[in-house]
Amino acid sequence: MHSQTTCEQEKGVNDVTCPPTARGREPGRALYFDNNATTPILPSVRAAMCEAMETFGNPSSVHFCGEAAAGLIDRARVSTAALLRCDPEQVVFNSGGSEGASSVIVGTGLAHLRDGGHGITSAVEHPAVLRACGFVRELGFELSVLPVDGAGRVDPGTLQKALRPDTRLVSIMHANNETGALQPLDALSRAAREAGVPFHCDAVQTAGKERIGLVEGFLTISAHKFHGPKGVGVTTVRTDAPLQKLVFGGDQEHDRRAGTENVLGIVGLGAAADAASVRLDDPKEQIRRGEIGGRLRAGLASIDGAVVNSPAEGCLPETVNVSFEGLRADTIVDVLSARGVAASSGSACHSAHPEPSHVLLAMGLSAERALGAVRFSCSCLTTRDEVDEAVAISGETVRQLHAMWRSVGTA
Amino acid sequence: MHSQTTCEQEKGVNDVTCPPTARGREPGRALYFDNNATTPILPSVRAAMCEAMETFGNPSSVHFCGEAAAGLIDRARVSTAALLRCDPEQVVFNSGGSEGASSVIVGTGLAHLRDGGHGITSAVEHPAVLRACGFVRELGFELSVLPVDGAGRVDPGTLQKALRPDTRLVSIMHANNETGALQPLDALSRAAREAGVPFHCDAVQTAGKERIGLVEGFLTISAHKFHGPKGVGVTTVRTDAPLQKLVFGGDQEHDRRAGTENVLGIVGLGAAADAASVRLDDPKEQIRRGEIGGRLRAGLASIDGAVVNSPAEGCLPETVNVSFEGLRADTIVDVLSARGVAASSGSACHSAHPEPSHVLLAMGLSAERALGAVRFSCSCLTTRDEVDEAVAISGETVRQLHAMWRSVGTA
Amino acid sequence: MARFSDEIVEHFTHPKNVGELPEPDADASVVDPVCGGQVHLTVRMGDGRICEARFVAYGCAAALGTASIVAEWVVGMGPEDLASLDEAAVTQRVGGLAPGQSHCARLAMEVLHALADDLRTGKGSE
Amino acid sequence: MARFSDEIVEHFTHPKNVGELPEPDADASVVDPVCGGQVHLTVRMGDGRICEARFVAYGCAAALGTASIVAEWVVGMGPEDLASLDEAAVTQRVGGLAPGQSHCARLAMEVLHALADDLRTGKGSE
Ligand SMILES: Cc1ncc(COP(=O)(O)O)c(C=O)c1O
Ligand SMILES: Cc1ncc(COP(=O)(O)O)c(C=O)c1O
Repeated sequence: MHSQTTCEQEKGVNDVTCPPTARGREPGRALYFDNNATTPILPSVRAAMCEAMETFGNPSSVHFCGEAAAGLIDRARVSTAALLRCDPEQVVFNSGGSEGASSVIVGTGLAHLRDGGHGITSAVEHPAVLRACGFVRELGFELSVLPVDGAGRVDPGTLQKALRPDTRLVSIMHANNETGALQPLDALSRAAREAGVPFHCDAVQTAGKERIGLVEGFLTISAHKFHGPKGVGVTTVRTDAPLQKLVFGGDQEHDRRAGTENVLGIVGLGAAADAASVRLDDPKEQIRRGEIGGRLRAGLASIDGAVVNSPAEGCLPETVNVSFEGLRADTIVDVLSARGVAASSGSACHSAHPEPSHVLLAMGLSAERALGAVRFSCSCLTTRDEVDEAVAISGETVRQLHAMWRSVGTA
Repeated sequence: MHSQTTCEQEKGVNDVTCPPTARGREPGRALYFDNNATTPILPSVRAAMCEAMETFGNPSSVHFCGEAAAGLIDRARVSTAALLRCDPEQVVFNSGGSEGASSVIVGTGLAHLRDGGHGITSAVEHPAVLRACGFVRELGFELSVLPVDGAGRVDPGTLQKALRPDTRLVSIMHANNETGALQPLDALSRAAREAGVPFHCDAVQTAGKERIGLVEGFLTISAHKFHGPKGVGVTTVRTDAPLQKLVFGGDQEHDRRAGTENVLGIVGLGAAADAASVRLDDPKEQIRRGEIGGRLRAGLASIDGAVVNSPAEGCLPETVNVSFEGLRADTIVDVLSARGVAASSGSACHSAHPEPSHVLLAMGLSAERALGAVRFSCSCLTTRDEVDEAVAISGETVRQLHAMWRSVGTA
Repeated sequence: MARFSDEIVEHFTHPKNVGELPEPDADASVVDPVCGGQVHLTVRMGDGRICEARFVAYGCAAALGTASIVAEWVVGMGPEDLASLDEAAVTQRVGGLAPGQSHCARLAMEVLHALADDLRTGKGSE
Repeated sequence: MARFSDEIVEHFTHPKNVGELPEPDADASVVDPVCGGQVHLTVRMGDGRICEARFVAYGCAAALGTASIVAEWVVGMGPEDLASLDEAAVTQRVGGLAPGQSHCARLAMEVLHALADDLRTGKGSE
């Protein structure tokens, strides 16, 4: 194991530095509340990666340099398997959550190109899943997109009814990236298994935060969401359903994913998995994350006009999605950023035309409320003081924006 | 630019350490001659990556952390474009050469799933290209696999004859990974262009060693072959032919390849590209690589029973593929490895059943000669002394193996 | 380039002259139906020039910052000055706008021109 | 585990007893048609036991190392000792074999048994 340090010991070491654009805040005092987008790498991860830079062989090479590199990958595979409680042989390293989800979905489609069929997903999936499903639909498959309730959850009964004899795959996420809402994974995967249909779970947001129940099928995670590096992930394969390769070449990853391995990334993922396993086994850390998340949620909820969109139960405590009445989330996020608080709007708004989040709309929220939704997300590095400061700055920002706007409507 | 150091300055710093299994050699004295498999990262690459570990934001995030990470990618994109002499917008970062080649070939196939058609490749391609083509053929496409001459080269006239009105893609490599033989890239890509067919060039072995002629189409490189990290590469897109996405999700890479970017890997690739641009512009370095390669070639050729398979002209000087009469390459490679020399057998022999290289067979070599082929490959870090020592140890090893074997045939 | 100029950041984090002047000498209100931005400017005149201005605004951060800059900028100007300002002038004054933010310059220009009209027609505030 | 035991590495990098004894008291030759490995062992006897052995071999590095180890090992053995050795004994003596190398143990066992036969039939070298 790379990391025998507990999370407590690592805290503070990795303080995020605030660039000069984030005015009014001193360096080292940025308030990072966008951990669902990505997380800082832990010192133990950095150390493992820097050390691995000494070992440069190609893991496929039979000579001594190759053996050393292959050893690094083997170790990371064991660490990953320990985190996900699967066999090391079931771990397939890839380039991240998007590739993981796409490879299972597109791969399943391509494996059934001749006989066609049907796929099932939910209305609140990440674009990696939704767009891969959309592509497979273009190939001639039918697709059922299951609705969710007000908490963003799929009803297992609805899944049961949607399953057909020609269903090739069910792909439903574990924790939602925008709200933190957890799906009833056990019941959903059981329904698929009982119908004999492979199940894919996008667990990108859960890995490292919650123990994930055994999934009889495919499960995708991504290192950078739990303090590992970006651009590396894992799909576990616990099914006999053949996983059609999409990246061809050598017989790496037990002939399931070709290409010279991202050795440094995989080492980083392994170290992040080790640290995550320590956290998951640490009852104090589990209490702490609940407290931090609860404090953030309560603080944000107390701001004038705030209404929390993340469900109160069955939700990652780290994620608080909150709408501010009458305000635009993209504006709030930009102002917060300028004040050294990194948060994100539920919607991917790169343009002058922010679109309301498909997740919040699927939960039945109005477009206006969806456009006012800001996501704050913590990690194991987030402190109580940071929460309090971020809440204070958010409150101030919201009041100021209200002041700028107030009475225009009556002008 | 991360690296203003010349290659000379970096030399020696990055000495490869020889593990204890490589007996009879002191630490730091390993002789690494498998640079076509992978190369050590340069100190400038390592420094850039370690520095980038401080910047952890998601490049898609609009707040200050995201901007910092996006800036790192922008810089690497410019460095890459400078190396490949293309526009930064034409650079699509991905997870390496296998993904790059697979995405162009499989993507082209999927884009033509309804109207079908025909593809062209050569008999000496890397498995990434050959297997991706094989997969597309399974989807119902026709495939022409062009033969090569004794030097391993495709005749442009042969390509011209193979082109059809329904040809969707021509994929031919630049430098061969096993022999170093260079294809007549200009003539081949011109033939495709004149027929209006998109051309893909697997330039994984050329990038950083030779300037690559402008390709009107797709070009794939991989960072770890020119002193960057493993698991990151680039496909340049200089054509209007749509590149069908295979990894779905966000709109990263100008909506051509989804997934949170491998920021550290991309930074490493950019730093490696900077260093490569310096080398390519340095006439001294260009002379040096010819000398080192020539010395290696002459040294190996002088060993009893050796016959060089790499062509004398039109070949990367760094690569020397040589067969040893009556001996098995896999055995030679294992014995060399135990003596601290990392080389590779032309064939991918992980088992007790080594298979002769498809490249050497396509060049018309006998299976026996192909099974005796060992590949030695240098990089800009390889020194004259290392060449001399590796040649001496190889000669000794070959003599010893001959002694062990001699007269068994007559027993 | 950064998404926002230092000037714009300064103004949307510390907006100046927020509000509405009671019984202003002139005012102007514009809405950009495309981006959803809105700006309302109220001014008080002295000696034929603007001596005080207030704004309220709704929209993206760049639009808010631009509106705050504009409310500061107009002080000392007369109707002809206002009418002469175009998008380029606004863009320069705010320290540059990133791609996708040019609507902010248009919005500002429109409110400046509307204010000039309001001053020239002598209509004043209603 | 490493692909080769230290013992095997030592022997294939520094093979001992390479060659063929002239006019040996016994010899044995085996070929593994699957892996292509070949071993030829020649021995000289004294007092009913092997007092000198030489080998020549062709094949993978593990097979060569194993052959060299065997040529050293057999010294001091009689035909019954040779006949009693099985693949497990060879594998243990060479310090272990990686997956895919078990053919080396079989090859060695076969040459040992063939040598025992040659000694017992008293046929000796032809
Ligand atoms: C739920 C979910 N799935 C998939 C992804 C995609 O993962 P990656 O960014 O590693 O491609 C993300 C994050 O972006 C996510 O939050
Ligand atoms: C010619 C060629 N093409 C493609 C590849 C595959 O690249 P990567 O190892 O980055 O997947 C390689 C190297 O393995 C190669 O030598």
